[in-house]
Parts: sequence; C-alpha cells; structure tokens
Amino acid sequence: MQFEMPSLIPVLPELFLLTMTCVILVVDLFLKEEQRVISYGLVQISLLLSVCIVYLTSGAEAEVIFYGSVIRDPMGDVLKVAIYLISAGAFLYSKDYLLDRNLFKGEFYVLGLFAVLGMTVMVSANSFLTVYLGLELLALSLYALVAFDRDSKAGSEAAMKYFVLGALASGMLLYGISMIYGATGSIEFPQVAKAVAETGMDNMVLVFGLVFVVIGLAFKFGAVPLHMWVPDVYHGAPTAVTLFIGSTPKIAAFALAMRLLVDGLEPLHADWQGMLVILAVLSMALGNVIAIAQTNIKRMLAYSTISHVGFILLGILAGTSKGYTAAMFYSIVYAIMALGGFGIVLLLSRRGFEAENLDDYKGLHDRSPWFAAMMLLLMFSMAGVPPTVGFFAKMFVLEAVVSIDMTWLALVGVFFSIIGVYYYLRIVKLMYFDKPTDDTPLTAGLDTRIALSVNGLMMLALGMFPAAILSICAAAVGSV
Amino acid sequence: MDLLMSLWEWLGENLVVVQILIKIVIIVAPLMLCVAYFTYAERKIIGYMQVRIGPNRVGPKGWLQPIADAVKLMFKEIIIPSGANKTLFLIAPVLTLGPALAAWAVFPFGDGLVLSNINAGLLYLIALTSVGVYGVIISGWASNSKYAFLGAMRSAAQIVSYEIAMGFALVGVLVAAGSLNLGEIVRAQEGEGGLFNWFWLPLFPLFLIYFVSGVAETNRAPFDVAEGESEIVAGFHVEYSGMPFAVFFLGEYANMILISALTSLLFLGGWLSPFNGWPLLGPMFDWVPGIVWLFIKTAFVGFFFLWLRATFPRYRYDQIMRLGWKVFIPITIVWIMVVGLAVVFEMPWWFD
Amino acid sequence: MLALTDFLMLGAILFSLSVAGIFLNRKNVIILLMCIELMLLAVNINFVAFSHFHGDTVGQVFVFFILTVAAAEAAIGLAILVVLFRNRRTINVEDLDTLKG
Amino acid sequence: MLENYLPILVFVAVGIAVGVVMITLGFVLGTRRPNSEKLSPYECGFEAFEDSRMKFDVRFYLVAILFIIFDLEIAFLFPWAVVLDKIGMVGYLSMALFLGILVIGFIYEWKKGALEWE
Amino acid sequence: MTFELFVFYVFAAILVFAATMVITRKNPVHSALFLVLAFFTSAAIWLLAEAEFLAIVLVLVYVGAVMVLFLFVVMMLDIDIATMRAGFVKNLPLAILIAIAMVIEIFLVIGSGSFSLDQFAAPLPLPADYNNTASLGNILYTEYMYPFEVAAVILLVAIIAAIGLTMRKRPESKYQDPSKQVRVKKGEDRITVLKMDAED
Repeated sequence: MQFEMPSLIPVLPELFLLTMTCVILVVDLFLKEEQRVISYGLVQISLLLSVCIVYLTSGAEAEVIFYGSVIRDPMGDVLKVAIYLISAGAFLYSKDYLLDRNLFKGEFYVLGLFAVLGMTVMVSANSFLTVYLGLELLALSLYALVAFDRDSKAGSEAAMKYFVLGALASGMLLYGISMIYGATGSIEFPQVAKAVAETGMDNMVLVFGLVFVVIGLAFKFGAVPLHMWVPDVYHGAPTAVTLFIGSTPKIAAFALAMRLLVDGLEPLHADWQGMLVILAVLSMALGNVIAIAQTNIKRMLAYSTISHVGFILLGILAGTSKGYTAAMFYSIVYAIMALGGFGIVLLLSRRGFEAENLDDYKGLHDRSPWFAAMMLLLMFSMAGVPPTVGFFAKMFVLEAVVSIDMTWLALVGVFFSIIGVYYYLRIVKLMYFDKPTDDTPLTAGLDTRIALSVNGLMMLALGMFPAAILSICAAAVGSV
Repeated sequence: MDLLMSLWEWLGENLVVVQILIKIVIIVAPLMLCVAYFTYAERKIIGYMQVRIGPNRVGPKGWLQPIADAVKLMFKEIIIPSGANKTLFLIAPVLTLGPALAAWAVFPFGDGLVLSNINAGLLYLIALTSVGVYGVIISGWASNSKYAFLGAMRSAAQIVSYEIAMGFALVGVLVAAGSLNLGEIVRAQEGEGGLFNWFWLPLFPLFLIYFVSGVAETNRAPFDVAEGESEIVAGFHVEYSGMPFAVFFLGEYANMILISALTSLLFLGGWLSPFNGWPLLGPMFDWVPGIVWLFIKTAFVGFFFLWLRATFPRYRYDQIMRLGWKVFIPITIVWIMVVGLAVVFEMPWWFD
Repeated sequence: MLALTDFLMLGAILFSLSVAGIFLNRKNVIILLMCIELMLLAVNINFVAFSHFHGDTVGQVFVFFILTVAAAEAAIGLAILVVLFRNRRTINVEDLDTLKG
Repeated sequence: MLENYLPILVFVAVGIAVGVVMITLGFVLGTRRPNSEKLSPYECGFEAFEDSRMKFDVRFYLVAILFIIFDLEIAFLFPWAVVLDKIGMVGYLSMALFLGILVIGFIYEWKKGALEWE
Repeated sequence: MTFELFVFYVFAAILVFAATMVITRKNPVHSALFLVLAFFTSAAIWLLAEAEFLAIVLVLVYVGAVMVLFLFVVMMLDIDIATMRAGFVKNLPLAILIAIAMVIEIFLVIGSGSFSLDQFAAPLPLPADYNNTASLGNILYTEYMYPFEVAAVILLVAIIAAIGLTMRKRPESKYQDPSKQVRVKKGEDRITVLKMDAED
C-alpha cells in the first residue's frame, strides 16, 4: 500500500496563509510593544500575497484534490479573493481602534487570520467533513475574538451567548449530516448528490436530515428565527471585531450554503427552497422592522444584516445559476458595504468613546463633509437607492426570484426594503440636518482615510458598472 | 426468587463468566498480597537505607506487619466530616482503586498468558490511567475541607501534566513496536541480542521519562507535594480514616506496582529472558519461566520507587510542573519523530 | 439482533434530552455546555452506528474529528466562561443583561 | 472482538466491588462514635471560617485546557504509530506537519509564560 | 434476546438515566459526574458497534480530559446554585413537551423502515485479525490528510484562545528562577568583600 503525496498547488493559498500565520504568531512573540506594527504589516502583506497566489493558481477547470476532500473551482477562487481583500480592509480600519484601546496585540491578527483560513477552507470544501472543520475553525476564532477585550463585560457576555448558540447550531448541523451520511453512505458532495438523486426525494430521512442542516445554516447566516445572537454579538464585541464578523463571514456563509445545499443536496432543491423562503421572508421582515427601533448603530446594523441575509437567501433559493450569481454578487457587495459602514463607526470612535449611538452621528457633515458623504453613499447603497451598487444587488436578486415565477416573494422583498430605507435615511438626516453634539475633530491615519474613501466611492463606481463584478460571479457560478 | 433462579441458570449456561471470575481472582489475590508486602518492603528498605531496622515486632522480622496494619485499619472508625458529600466521599477511594486493578485485565504475564487479548491494549491502559485522577478530584471536593481541596487540585494538575509526558512516551513505544497489543509489544523486543534488544536501549529517553512520569503520576516522592505533610497535611485524603483511607492507600501502591510492571513490560522485555540468544548464558537460563523474569523485573523497577523516595528531597511545585511541561514533553516529541523516521526508513536492528 | 434502529433511537432520545436540557437550564451556562456535549454524543452515536452498518470507516473518521473539535470547543467555551465569571462574578445567563434589545 | 471485552467488563466490576466491599467492611467492623469536633474539617486547629470552595488560580484551568489539547494530540498519534510502516513517508510528513503546527502552539505557550508556575 | 442485545439495553438504559440526571441535577458537580457516567456507557455502546478505537478515545479524551476541565471549573467557580435554579420548574412542562415531541418525530422518521434490519442487515462479524485502530489510521493520515491538518489548526486556535483569554501576568507574585540561582557566582553575587581600615 503506497500513497501518493497529493498535489499541493491548488491549496497553495491556504498553505501559504497558514505558514504566514504561524510565522506571525512566532515573530510577534519576540517583538517589543512598540514594534507590534511589524506583525500588522506582515498580516497585510500575507493577505495581499495570498490574493496573488489565488490568481496564479486559478483556472477555469474545477480540480478535486486530497482524495475528494477539497475542490478548487472558479467560484472558490473569486470568493477567496473577496475574503482576503475585505479582511485586509477590516484589519486596516481596526488598527487605530485597537491601538487606542490596548488591544493591538498579535493574537488579534493571528485569530483573525485563522478565521480567514477557516473561511477559505469552507469555500473550497468538497465534503461534509471539510465544511464542518472549516466552519468550526472560523467559529472558534470568532468566539475568541468577540471576548478579546477581556475586561469588557459586554464582550465576554456576547462571546458566551455566541458560543452557546453557535455550538448548539453546530450540533444541529452535525445531526443533519449524520442522517444524510446514514441515508447516502458518503460524506463527499458529489457522491452524496448522486445517491440523493438515486434514492429520490421521498426519502423521509434525507428530508429530515436536511431540516437540521438548514437550521444550522440559518444560524450561521443569522437568519430569523435563529438570529438571536446577531444583535448581541454585534453590540457586545469590540467594534473592530464587529466589523470583521459583519463583513467576510457573510461571504463564507454564502459559500457554506452553496456547498451544502447546491453541491451536496441539489436534488432536494424543492425541499430546501420552501425552508429558505420562510427564512428569507422572516429575516427581511423582522430585520427591517426592528432595525427602526434601534438607537445603537451597531445594533441597527446588526438588524440590517439580518435583512440583507434575507436577500442573499432569496438568491440562493431561486435555485438557478442566475439566482446563485445574484446571491454571490449580493454577498460580496454586502461585505464591502458592511466594511465601509463599520469603518465609519471606527473612524468616529476614539479612546474612551465608542460612537455607538445614533446621536453621535449628528452633524457629521459639519465635522467632516467628505466622510459624511462617504457614509451617505454607504447608507444609500445599503438601502438600495440607485445608482449605488446596493440597488443593483437587490435588483439582480429580485430578477432571479421573478424568473422562477415567485413574483410575490419579490414583492415582499421590495416592500420590506422600502421599510428599510427609512432607518438608513434617518442616519443621513442626522448627519446633514442636525447640529453636532461634539466637535472633536476626526483623527485617522492617511491609510484609513484613503481606504474609507475608496470604499465609499466603490459603492458608486460599482453601481455605475455592476457588470464588472457580476460577470465574474456569473462565470464563477456557471461552473457549478 | 425466580429472577435469581433464572440468573443462576443463565450463569450455568454461560460458564464463561465464572471462568473469567476465577481467572480474575487468580490475578487479584496475589496482587493484593504484593501490595501488602510492597509496603513492608518499603519500610524495610528505607529503614536500612537510613540505618534503621524498620518494622520488626509483629511476627518474625516483622513479616506480619502489613496484616496487622490491615486489621487495625479495618477496626478504625470511619469519619465523614460534616458538610461533606457523603456518597462522593465514599466513592472517591473506590475510583482510585478500581482502575488500578482493572488495568491488569490486559496485562500479559507470559506468552499468551493474558486474561483479555485486545488489540488496543495500550490504549485501554492509558485511558484507564487517565480515569484515576477522578478519585483525587472527587475526594478533595467532597471532603469540604480547604486542605483537601487545595491538595486535590494541585495533585490533579500534576497528574494531568505528567500524563501527557507518559502518553507521549507510550506513543514512542508504539512506534517502535507497531502494535497496540501488549503481547505484540513484548514479542517485538525479542531477539538474539537478549536484553539489548529491549526497548530501553533505543528508547532510552522515553524509558526514563516514562518511569519518572510514573513516579509523578502516583504522587510519590520526590513529587509528593500534593500530600506534602508539612504544608497541606497529606493533601486530598486528609479527611479520610479507616477503611476508605486503606482503599486509597491500596490504590496508590497498586498503581505503583502497575507502573513498575508496565515499565518492565514496555521497556524491559516483559517475560523475556535477558540472556535470550546469548551463547552461554542463554541456554543456562532457559528453564526459568517467563513470569519469574517478569516478577524480577517488576521488583527491580519497584525498588527504584523506594530508592528515589529515600534519596531525593521533595521538589517544589513549580519545579515539578516545569520538569513535566518544559523538559519531558519537548524531549518526547523529538524522540517520537526520530523513532518514526527510523521506522519509515526501516532502520535495522530494532525496527525492521 | 442489534439493529441500526436501536442505535438511532438511542441517539434520538439523547438528542431530545439535550434539547430539553437546554430549555430547562437556560440560566445555567455550565449545564448548557454539558447539554451541548450530550448533543454531540448523540450525533456521534449516530455516526458510529451508521459506520458500523454501512461497513465503512468514514463515519468513524468523522466522529474522531467531531471529538477533536468538540474538545477544543469545550476548552474555548470554558475559557470564555472563566473570563465572564471574572468580569461579572456570575455565570447566570439571566443576569447577563448588559445587552438588551 | 467483543468477546475480548467481556473479561474487561467483569474486571472493572470486580475492581469496583473490591473497593466497595472493603469500605463496607470498614463500616461493619469499625467503631462509630462521632462528635462534632471529630467531624469538623481539618483546619490547623482553627474553626473553619469560610466555605472551603474558594477561588483559585486561573493556572489550574490553563493546565487542564492545555491537557485537553495534548491529550488529543496523543489520541491522533496512536493510530499513526500503529500504521506508520504501512503509510510510509506520506503519513510521516502528514504527522510532521500536524506536530509542527502544534509545536508552534507549544512555543507560544512557552513564551507567554503559560507553563510557568510562580 | 441475544446477549449482545441485552448488554445494549442495559447500557442504553444507564445512558438515558445518566443524561436525564445531567439535565435535572441541582448541583453542577453532580451533573458533571453523571455526564462522565454517560460517556462511559456510550463508550461501551460504541464497543458494541465495533468502534473500538473511538470508544477508548472517548474515555481517554472526554472522561480523562474534558470532564476534568469541567470539574475544575465547576468546583472552583463559586457558583450560586439557588438563583440558577429559578425558572427550572417553570420551564419543565415546556421542556418535557419538546423532548417528547422530538422523540416521537424522530422515531417516526427512523422507524419508518428505511433503517430496519431488512434494509441494513447486521454486518458480519469482523475477521479475527481486524484491527480497528489500524484501519482508521490507514485512511486518517492519507485520504483525510487535509481535514487532519485543519484539525491541528483548530487545536492551535484553541491554545491561542485559551491562553489569550485567561492568562494574566501577576506582577506581585514572587518566585525563584532556578536558572538564575544556578548562575549565581560566589564572588560578586553572594558576598561582597569590603576593604576597611582597621579601627584603632
């Protein structure tokens, strides 16, 4: 019995990131407090190099490696690039915040990079086992990050809630996977899909397993009715961590859904479509309505996340490649929007001041017209006001839903996003029409300012040329 | 009554269980005797090392001393401190003794002379060892006494730390032998070189680490801070008296004998003759049954336990922990990888 | 003969018990963690049984990984619990009301 | 395979039974004259002034947590050691990477002072 | 009823009992100990399913390590049990209802026949030289190499998270550094010889 060493080229990005993370972990141990910025630099360099490596190793053909555990396909490549870039942005925005609060430690970046690694493992998973391990790698890193500010009561409390509910969701997901394994006898997606197609849809056990899988999935997305953790975690975690949790993991969740439901359980489409419809409608309704009542911007954005998740689910449930493309586009765009939104929150906060309340945004225009404009663009984009990219994201999803003859669902989506416009515009109103309550000038490094400006302007630029990303997404999904 | 009758009939049909029970008695009874006389040996040997005679009043040369001790403990009052959790208080000593006895189920006393020849013998042993810590934790907590609790926590942390070093050392043996079955492990040490074929030579660092970890596992001197009489008055079993104390005591000594026996099994060739394959001595000792060799080896290792106690001053707690984590674990990891490499490249002599 | 259903039923009962336990002990985080361990145990029983009856080892490999991850998870969970206790002097979930809304 | 585990089951039962019998014997034969002084927990002759379950050093948790991780490592090493001669270099390298990753963790512990008892 | 089935039912009964105790005990220490019992009995049940290695690993890792950590935490944190029990009785009916509903639901699905003995015949007893550990090892480090390495990363994350969250340097505590003690030089570190003028 001789085993071949599998080809490592397709997993080179992950391997590289793992190596770099370990290097950073060790290097950081030997750095003095004031040299810590070196680890930060290394983090950014490794993320950008990972992007290059993904580009170099990419290809139109899907490759299955490691005896069926891993797949490298165009969708995975695109999502990985998005995850690396957006995470790099998240680390960039959070630097000043962390410095101000004595949280600028190597562990933050190492855990963050491990979370990124977990997401990419998930993105390129080809079996239930790999998906599960990637998911847990992400989740465990995030639990620790939420509790990262050890002296914060809210932080540790949020981490505890996140942990208990997250572990519960993993349990549900695993129970579902065990049923599917029992019914199909395999844990690799292609074989599972084949077996499911053969046994047919009337297999009770499969549907039963599917229910548990969808419950686990809904939790990881933060879809109603399994959304309880979202506002608490967003609120309780240090804003830098909230920024991280709020952005890239949504892309990872999209990948998770694609791998589990589409790669693995496509033949059960009719069953999971129904479940996702309920989740999507509830998420859009509850997210948008409750967001109105919030006075804390982190909580408001949390509920807004829930409603956006509803839209991503709409795209997935369409079950057509158009729908998947739209959902992928939406999740990437949403991650960028959330990055910008929380970026502004971070920009406004400073030592001893969190800028969490909506009132803190009063008169932002007077304090800094440029960043008020950026926030305006971001809020418009989240609300889905043309010509920002958020509008197109919503439009593509709705088109996909209409094309499968579920017009009523599209109308529901439109209705709730109109409700949503209210609270996004309220921030705009606060920024432009109210008097500022404090006049502290905004302090931020040049890098943050440039990145935030790019981020805000991207809303507009992508809105002008949505085809740029959309065609990439379409090409990527086309191969699925 | 009917139920009992049917049970009896069922037992009759399944004589297997009765056979097993008989075998177990054959193992346990001598073991208990060994434990009793191990305590005697300890007092005698340490006595002589300190230029005393040791016990010499009960019976000729004090031979009946252990029996007298046992009888005395039997008639002592069992004190259960107020505020203690009665059930757990009494379960704790049983949990110490139980695993120390049950481990012998997979122990081969000779070629094929084993009660249960399972494939995963070594794994079973390490799992059982890891259960032993419960007796300590529970007794400390159930006593509702500060000293007991502090001693229990220290002791538990110490046991747990050395279990890792012990586990890694066992993995080294496993890599060399290529089997989890204890009989196979002994057979893997058989060869023309006699005692130079045993694993103590190629795995010398692991051999030392295993033995020292064993000493620390059993909370014996010089690693007995957990019961440090002068600081926390005997540690986790400070509140115990009479028979429950005797059971603890029995468990500790049974564990020592177990560790000695395992050391001789895993590193010193078990039942194999040390002169196996030697030109002159080999045939000369052929008539000695394997179990005698095993007994001699075990006694030899057991003697080290006592020697250590008589020789070394007590380690400080931080020193103990440092030794376990910072010295033993790195060494074992490196050695495992070295031995692994030897196995992969099928280096001659031990690993072919 | 031992049938697959026997194992699955046992798994189902355990799973339900753990869910009930979560409802019962909503306030006590440490018991919640134990309930999660129970839930994973139920899942593992399922996997082991399926693996046995399918006659392949994949299920057992999966269980091994679940055990690994769950142990790491418990380690992190209890670390968070310790931090929480140090900050709040309680692990009572109902008291955790810094976050409302 | 299963028939090999029957003796173990019986042996575990016997191991427990021995302990139980001995303790019961102690209850039957031993004297019983309890009084409150005798039953109070040992506290160097002082009155017990607080509940014995007090707060403890966080290091104990840390040791237990690290123990879990290392125990899992050992669990992963066992099957590897058994089949090492079959899986050859691939298996060896795969374990080398595994241990390499965890050695990094070990270095981290070491440098952070988690293995240090004061 | 075969002997195997009898053993299975005994252990299953103990397991269910232990699980019930875990969720209903007042004192978390008792809950933890019942959980230990539950792990033991499931190990026995896994043995019946011929998962020898996993059964022992369950005892090794869960009973030997994870539950020890649980006990450490439960015993050392000064937990106020009384307040924690509030709401227990209130939730009881709901919990029982949910449990029963779930059990019935799952039984209906599982019992529907897809998993009966006709569908899944009891597997033949494994050959005498079958080695569960070896058959697991044969695929774990080769076919499942990738998940195996990811598991290592997960363990690394656990190390970092645990230390990052709980470790605190306590500057006030004093301790000896043996390496420093050993390096002490007789001349300059221990005694200083001063030259003084003799007094009259």
